[in-house]
Amino acid sequence: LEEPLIFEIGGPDTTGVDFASPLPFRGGAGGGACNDRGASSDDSPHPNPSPEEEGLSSRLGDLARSEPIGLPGLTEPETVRHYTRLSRQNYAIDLGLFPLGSCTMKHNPRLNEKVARMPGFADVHPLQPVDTVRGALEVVNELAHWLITLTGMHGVAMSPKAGAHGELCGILCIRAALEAKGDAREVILVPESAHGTNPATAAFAGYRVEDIPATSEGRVDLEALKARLGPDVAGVMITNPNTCGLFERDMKAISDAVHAAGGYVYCDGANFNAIVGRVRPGDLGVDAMHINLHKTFSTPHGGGGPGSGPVVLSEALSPFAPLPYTARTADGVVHLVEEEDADSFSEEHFGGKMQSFGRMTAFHGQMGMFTRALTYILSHGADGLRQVAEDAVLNANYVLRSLEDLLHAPFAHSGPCMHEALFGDKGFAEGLSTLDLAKALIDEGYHPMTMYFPLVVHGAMLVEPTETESKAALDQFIMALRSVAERAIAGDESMKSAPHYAPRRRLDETQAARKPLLAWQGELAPGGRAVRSEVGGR
Amino acid sequence: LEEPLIFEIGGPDTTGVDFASPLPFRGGAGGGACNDRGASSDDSPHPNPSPEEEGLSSRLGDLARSEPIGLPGLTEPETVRHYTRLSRQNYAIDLGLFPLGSCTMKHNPRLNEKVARMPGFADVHPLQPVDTVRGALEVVNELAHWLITLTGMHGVAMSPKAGAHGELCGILCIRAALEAKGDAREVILVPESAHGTNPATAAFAGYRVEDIPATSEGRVDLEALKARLGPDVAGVMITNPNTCGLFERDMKAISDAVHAAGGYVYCDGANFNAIVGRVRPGDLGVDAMHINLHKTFSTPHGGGGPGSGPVVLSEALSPFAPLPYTARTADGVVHLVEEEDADSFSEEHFGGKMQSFGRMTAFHGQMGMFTRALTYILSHGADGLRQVAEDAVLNANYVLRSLEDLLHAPFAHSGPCMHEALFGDKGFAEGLSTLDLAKALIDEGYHPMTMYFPLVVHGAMLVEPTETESKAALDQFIMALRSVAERAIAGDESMKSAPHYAPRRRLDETQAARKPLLAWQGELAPGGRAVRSEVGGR
Amino acid sequence: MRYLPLTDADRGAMLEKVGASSIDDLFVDVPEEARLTGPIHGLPMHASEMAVEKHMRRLSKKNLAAADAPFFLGAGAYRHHVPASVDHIIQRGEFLTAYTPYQPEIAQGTLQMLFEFQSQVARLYGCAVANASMYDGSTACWEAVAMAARITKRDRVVLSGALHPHYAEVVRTMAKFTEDAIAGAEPALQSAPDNQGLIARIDDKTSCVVVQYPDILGRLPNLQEIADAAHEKGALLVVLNTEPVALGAVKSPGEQGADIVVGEGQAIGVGLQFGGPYLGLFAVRDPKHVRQMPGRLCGETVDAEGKRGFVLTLSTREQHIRREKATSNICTNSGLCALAFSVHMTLLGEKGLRALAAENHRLACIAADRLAKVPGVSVLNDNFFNEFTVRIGQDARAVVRKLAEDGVLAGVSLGRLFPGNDALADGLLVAVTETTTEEDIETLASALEGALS
Amino acid sequence: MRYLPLTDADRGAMLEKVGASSIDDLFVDVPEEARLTGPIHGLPMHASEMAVEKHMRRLSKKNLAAADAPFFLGAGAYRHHVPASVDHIIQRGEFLTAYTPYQPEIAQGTLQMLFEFQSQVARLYGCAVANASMYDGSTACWEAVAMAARITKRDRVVLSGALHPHYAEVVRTMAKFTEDAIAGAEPALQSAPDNQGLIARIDDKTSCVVVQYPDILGRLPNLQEIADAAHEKGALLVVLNTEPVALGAVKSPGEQGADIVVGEGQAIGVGLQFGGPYLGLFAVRDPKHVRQMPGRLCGETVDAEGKRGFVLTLSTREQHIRREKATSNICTNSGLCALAFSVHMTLLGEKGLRALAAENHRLACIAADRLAKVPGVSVLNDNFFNEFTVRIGQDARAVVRKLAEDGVLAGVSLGRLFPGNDALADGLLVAVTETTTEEDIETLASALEGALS
Repeated sequence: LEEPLIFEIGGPDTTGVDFASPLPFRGGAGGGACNDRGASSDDSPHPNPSPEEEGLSSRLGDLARSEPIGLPGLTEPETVRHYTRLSRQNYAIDLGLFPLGSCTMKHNPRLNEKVARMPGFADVHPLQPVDTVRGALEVVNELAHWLITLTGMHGVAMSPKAGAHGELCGILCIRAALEAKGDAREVILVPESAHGTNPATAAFAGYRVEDIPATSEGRVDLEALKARLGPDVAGVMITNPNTCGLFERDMKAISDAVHAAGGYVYCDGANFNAIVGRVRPGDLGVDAMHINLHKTFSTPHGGGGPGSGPVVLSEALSPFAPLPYTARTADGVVHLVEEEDADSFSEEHFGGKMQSFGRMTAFHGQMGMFTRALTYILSHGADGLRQVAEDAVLNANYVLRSLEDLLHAPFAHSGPCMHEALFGDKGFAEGLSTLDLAKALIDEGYHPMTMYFPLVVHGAMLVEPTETESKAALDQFIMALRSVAERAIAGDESMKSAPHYAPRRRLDETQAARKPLLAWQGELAPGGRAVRSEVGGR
Repeated sequence: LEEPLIFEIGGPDTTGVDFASPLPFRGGAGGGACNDRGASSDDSPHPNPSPEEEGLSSRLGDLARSEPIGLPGLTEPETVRHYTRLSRQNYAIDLGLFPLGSCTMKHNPRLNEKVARMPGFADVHPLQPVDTVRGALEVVNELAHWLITLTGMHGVAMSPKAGAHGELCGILCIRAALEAKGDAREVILVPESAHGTNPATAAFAGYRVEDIPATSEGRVDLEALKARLGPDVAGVMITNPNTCGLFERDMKAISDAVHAAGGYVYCDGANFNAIVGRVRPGDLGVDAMHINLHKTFSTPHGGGGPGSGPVVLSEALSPFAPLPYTARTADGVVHLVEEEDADSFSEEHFGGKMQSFGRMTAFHGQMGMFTRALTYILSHGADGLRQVAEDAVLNANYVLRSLEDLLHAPFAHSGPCMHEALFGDKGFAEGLSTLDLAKALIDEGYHPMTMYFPLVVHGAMLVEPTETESKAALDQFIMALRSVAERAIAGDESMKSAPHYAPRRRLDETQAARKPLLAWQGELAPGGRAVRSEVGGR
Repeated sequence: MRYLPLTDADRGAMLEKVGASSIDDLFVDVPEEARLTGPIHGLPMHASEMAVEKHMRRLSKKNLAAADAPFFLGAGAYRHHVPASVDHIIQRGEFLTAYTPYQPEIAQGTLQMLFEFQSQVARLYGCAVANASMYDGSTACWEAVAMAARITKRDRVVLSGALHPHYAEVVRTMAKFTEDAIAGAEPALQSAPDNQGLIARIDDKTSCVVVQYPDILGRLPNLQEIADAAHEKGALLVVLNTEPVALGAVKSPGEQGADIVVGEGQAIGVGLQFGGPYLGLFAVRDPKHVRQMPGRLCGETVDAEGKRGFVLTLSTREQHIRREKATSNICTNSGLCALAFSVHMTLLGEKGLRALAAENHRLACIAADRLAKVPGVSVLNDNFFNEFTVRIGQDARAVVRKLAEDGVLAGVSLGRLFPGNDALADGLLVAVTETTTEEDIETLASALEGALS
Repeated sequence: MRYLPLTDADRGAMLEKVGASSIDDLFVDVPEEARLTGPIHGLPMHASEMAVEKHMRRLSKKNLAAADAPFFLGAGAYRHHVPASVDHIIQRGEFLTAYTPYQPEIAQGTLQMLFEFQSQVARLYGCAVANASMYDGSTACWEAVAMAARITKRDRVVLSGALHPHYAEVVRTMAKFTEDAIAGAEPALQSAPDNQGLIARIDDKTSCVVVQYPDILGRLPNLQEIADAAHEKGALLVVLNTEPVALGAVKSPGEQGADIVVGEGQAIGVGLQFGGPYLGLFAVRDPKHVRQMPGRLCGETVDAEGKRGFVLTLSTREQHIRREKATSNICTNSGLCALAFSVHMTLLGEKGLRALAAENHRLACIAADRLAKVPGVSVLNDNFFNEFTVRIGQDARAVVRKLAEDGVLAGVSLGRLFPGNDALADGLLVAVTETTTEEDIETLASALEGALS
């Protein structure tokens, strides 16, 4: 059965929300197992009197709405069914392996969800008097503490809303630090293989972006980098482990060189999950790194967000962090520091003046993600997080070595991979592409890997299994991937029309972009609802 | 992908539950947005020392387990995935119309689930001191009160665990009442069309079961019943609305006749949802009726239970109700009355001696269902429940009148149906059966209706849409049902091998019964787990 | 009304199709005098979700939740930590809102789960076959007694004196109507169960002996000697277990010769819930008894393409086929609770269950030793798993009430369970699980010390 | 470890396949000096679910939850009743644990939902097109400013004085780096917004005017006259809404001429959550501006068989294609919050949203009238929806703190929002929603009376 749009089944007069007076259970119900007696109440409802009916005059002035909005309503049974059916057209980590390299689809523990819904976290307003939210502030502060501990850094900005927002935060810290020195620089160096957000962020912050070349091993070319450094270079943005799945061996040397040239090192922490508990980026000279709580620390992706991107900072950059922040003082109390008192607080308790570059968002950050991430960190602990990194790396290497005989693995010789294994399309039969392989993999019951990224490898396929897959699940996936790879090499034309067994066949993205249809255009069926247009069959 | 059994993927050494010492967060974490300082804790876990390690000796005596149990374990990611995948092989009311006549699959409101999980209901022990569970007792009592109010009866026994358990409760009340009069009777009269639980219950309670014939209209034959009544008849068990979907017009006359003959009237309340708020069974002379909270009052079926079957009782039967029960006294306090004080309590507060027939279950009944049912009753209120019955009946009649031209509807002439519409297989092509139609309906995306029940109609198909289906959903279902009915009449042989598009093709029930395989027989793979047997494909 | 999708326009169109001029026309078969004309008297009108939630929350807050107090109650219902993923899974709409799997082709989720559940229960109990669950432990216990009568064709039942009194009462109540003769007793406060006294009551008219393991005082009877004695007389041994976690630490009833093993499964996955819904477990050691079993059974088979699949089977035992000749009138099982049990048990696995049992036993030992140090308190049991009896030298019922006022839920007094039996009045049942902290134990010990001095 | 499926046996077999003798071999590329040899210092070892839950519950209980007090806070975050079914749906694993729908064939659930969401937002705002959501209202607001600069190729921004100060601060912060010039102010305590003063600041270098509706003091500016003035100078009107429920009662920004409408969607479906995650809404009135929009967009198309389907589209605007030339660096949207919003809005529908808005306004009117009767309190606003400003003649910040100690969450003081601005110090923002009872209003009035006397 096809699921229609809410606009096609919902009417303007239908609602799944009732409004009636609070229950008048004065005295409660009477009676007992054997007796029908006791008080009973017989009040009738008063369905939302208007202000006028209450003898009040509306205070909307001349702005009271006169036109219909055009929103469809469904009753609760229809709503639950609509979204349940829709949900079943999705692939999800709960259904199977989701090998999206650089996106890290690991299991989302259900305890996290339970904790995030505790009333003291979920039902608290960000502007409540601070004394009524000390526990919430402790969560922020405790998470901040462990993020600092795990990365070996000096401070952390908690408010960035997602990874790219965190990148921006880091770059703005760098810019503020340079400006504080009166040192205006113009260029940020970014490797070709970087996430697209890196150059976009640098550009947004007013920098010119220049590429750093890579070696044939898939790592940053240290010598080329050194050659480019100079007084115009504000810093570099490096992903480590990088998007080829490799650890940047020369990270410390890079940092030293950049620092020597007066710049700062931004590390894209998207892949921190590969090294958490085994390596502290602070030990490698990093000045700023965002942490995707939904990648490393298991908060759910939710079909595209919300994310959360706290940024850990070196001592050099910490004073420039955005407001607000939380801090625990020597007396054990956790404070919320906002624009008003940042300077005085900092001077009083930490003996230094804040030079915050400003504010990145209303309120204090992604509390709902903080509770989840903290829950996850405490669940795993020091030993567990180390094991997380080890198992993630072991799983990725197992995939790499189980497929390198069949699929082109351009950096298989560069040493072990970290959290993800990179393959290319070399060897595919003429006319068959990475896209075709990916769509054929859908027919095998799997979500495809990341395609065509990083750009440095032709027809790239980036596979990240994560640590929450069992060996049995990997073996099954490897078998499926081998089978489609063999078909791609042999030139099986049927792959070009894959997927065949998904909720949809291949979708026409060109048409979508050429004639964008971005909102439903019809009118709601007045006084009832449109009968569904498609019927029967599966 | 086929989903293996937990025994095929889980190992004896794998677990999804950790045991370690409580978190030693003494003093909490320190640090702040910009500073890495503050106390930190460094305790290591102590993973479950045995009593011996603690200097305690085990108190298990010589009964300490020495043999392995053979239970497979899965980690949390594997567990969530296993059950999520399994769930997707189920049909459910959340996915679509579920027209099981006499089973009443209506929408289960999510508020009910939320309320049932409030700690004061979910995390309370049945034997806590009564003063610590007054709110729970109020729930029981308040629900009891509304059940009595809605049925116009005198009392209610809340403890029966499900509908059939409630039937037993009612019949035992009848037996106890007769025995209290020294009037041993041997026979219970039951209509042919009754639910199988009715005769089974009567037999369980030591009665001989005799059939009551039906008229050609599908109702109890009043004259035949009167003729059979006599000093050996303890009572009748009548379903009203009955399993042909019809209201028993002569109910009051039946009750009067049974009472005149010294017997009692049990009403199977499975179909109370058709008349709630419009008819009170107490007004029709009923002495006992169970109420399926999961049918009329929307508690979830959960794949086959738990149910909950409170039994409302007439004044004549109330004193014989089972223990425990709750009662609110004039001072507004709700009491829990158990074996100990039933007599004294009853005498003190209700001026009469209890003659309870005993106890049907440990503790006090299905609290989790009580909270849900009460939530539902309060949500709908008096006006809403009446509308529930009206819409349920309207929907059923709409189905009946939309199909009677095509499907044989043996009682279409008997007046409007109530909550369900009954059809027979007359007119199907040779060799095609109700079963074939049902399985073909699966391929249309629907759960089939109740088949081959009631027995009075050949190849019976009993369709109960309930009030929580929209007209659009009914129209779509009717179209699908018409299409398969047309194929059955035309003799479409492909129906005999339906379903074709379900998670399984038709299953061999004969083999299952002939060589019962009721538990997994293998041994767990030691130290790891078996690789799944089936791989790939969809 | 948020749960009713028909609009007034829909209703009008449908009435027209049906050929009725008003909804009243559809109720013509209801006698005039029985038709209610307006909304039913006494019940308020419909209310918003917010208002209902507020009302129910107010009632909920009138209870002392176990999490909010040091908590030591057991006596057939145990508080264990349930992993969050269990509740997530049982709330999947496809499990929550499915019906009994009568159409197996579109119910393999529930069916495979039930097959796994049956297999888990059978192994836990040391039996060959378990059914798909019963209402609860107490009704399962009665069904076992009835089944034993069917098998042995005898009608005399011997109940251990140390059987949970609610369970004994259910058996007695039912037996009044089925005319089985019940020989029972109440327990004596002895350090070990009176096996010899029980065995002495078995004769060649006995259909079965019913023994609880661990028993109502927390003691662990040796089942093998009872089984041998029963079998010698041609009787069956029915063993009842109300704390399945115990079976991670002690020998199973099946391996000690029990013929029918029944139990309450609530401790795994289900929660306290003020007594219900709970989960009846039912298993038989010898597969030949399967056709005498009550309740639903799920079995493995194949589909038309030869793929493995599962169906409800042997339904010729059941009421919907056999009607008055059925093995039981039971219709519903406790499917969603069985799912919760099975998911929790899968998360535990053999390793986790054993660790859980070890942790329960460890803490119970600590508690027993600590309470024994309270002046006036003595521990009764020679052996126990996670629950034991203490004697406190005065009316335990009053002490429990007093401690509850101080926010300590101290256990179940034997006076609550066996009212009127003065010999038991100073007994207190104390249950300890992994949710109990050593701090809780200390609080209880201090509170008891205060109450007894 | 409960989240890690590899067994030690698995690890051994896999290392062998990989050709490594130990896990350390896989970290050879990490320089020796950067390798940590043991578990990281300071963090405890792994803990049971039960222990972590207990710890987090303890922290949770250190907060005063809104449900436990009369509650009147707003200022950009509103407490509304969220139907239970919303949370049920967003916890479906297929929504919760899905990624960005990059493979549309197996992500139609998320994609169709986003298309429906975009359609709902566009209609609510009176716009042609909305995107698939932004991080939150404040970042959406800055993105609107940046977009206006791209469209107009101008770099001067006029902010209304009555803009939420956090939002204004975000714009100012970002503008420091993008070198846009920001003209802003803080509000004056006047009964109506100063539209004429705002209009006077628009000139022909202005890229956009940013106006909040209702504004930070709860007042409703007439947008049409601002739109007309802006358009006359070739500037765009950006309207910010932080209480979407208001739009059920008042004219939409789009119908009053706003070019870009942004907002915070948290009030519908998402909840308070101490400030995040929230839901940025972003829409444009004129479809020609679509290609300048930031963020993800979902569009309708067909599949190879001609069936309707949905895809992410116009991604040539986005960073993963355009890199440094993207319209924004934004990557993530707020998908799960968008789902919650869309489900709640679907449950409401036009009828429910209007009823909800009416109920909010009704109770707010009652509250305003009641508070006006408290000696020393005056209501500032000529007009408002569900939030208004009162002046209380003394430092509101201290009064709010004092009332919180007494268990009343009285509102947001203007001193908290605009610290250091003495002219605003006696202002208190009071928000009233359907969750507020008349009893709550009475409690607040009495408490205020007590605090002010």
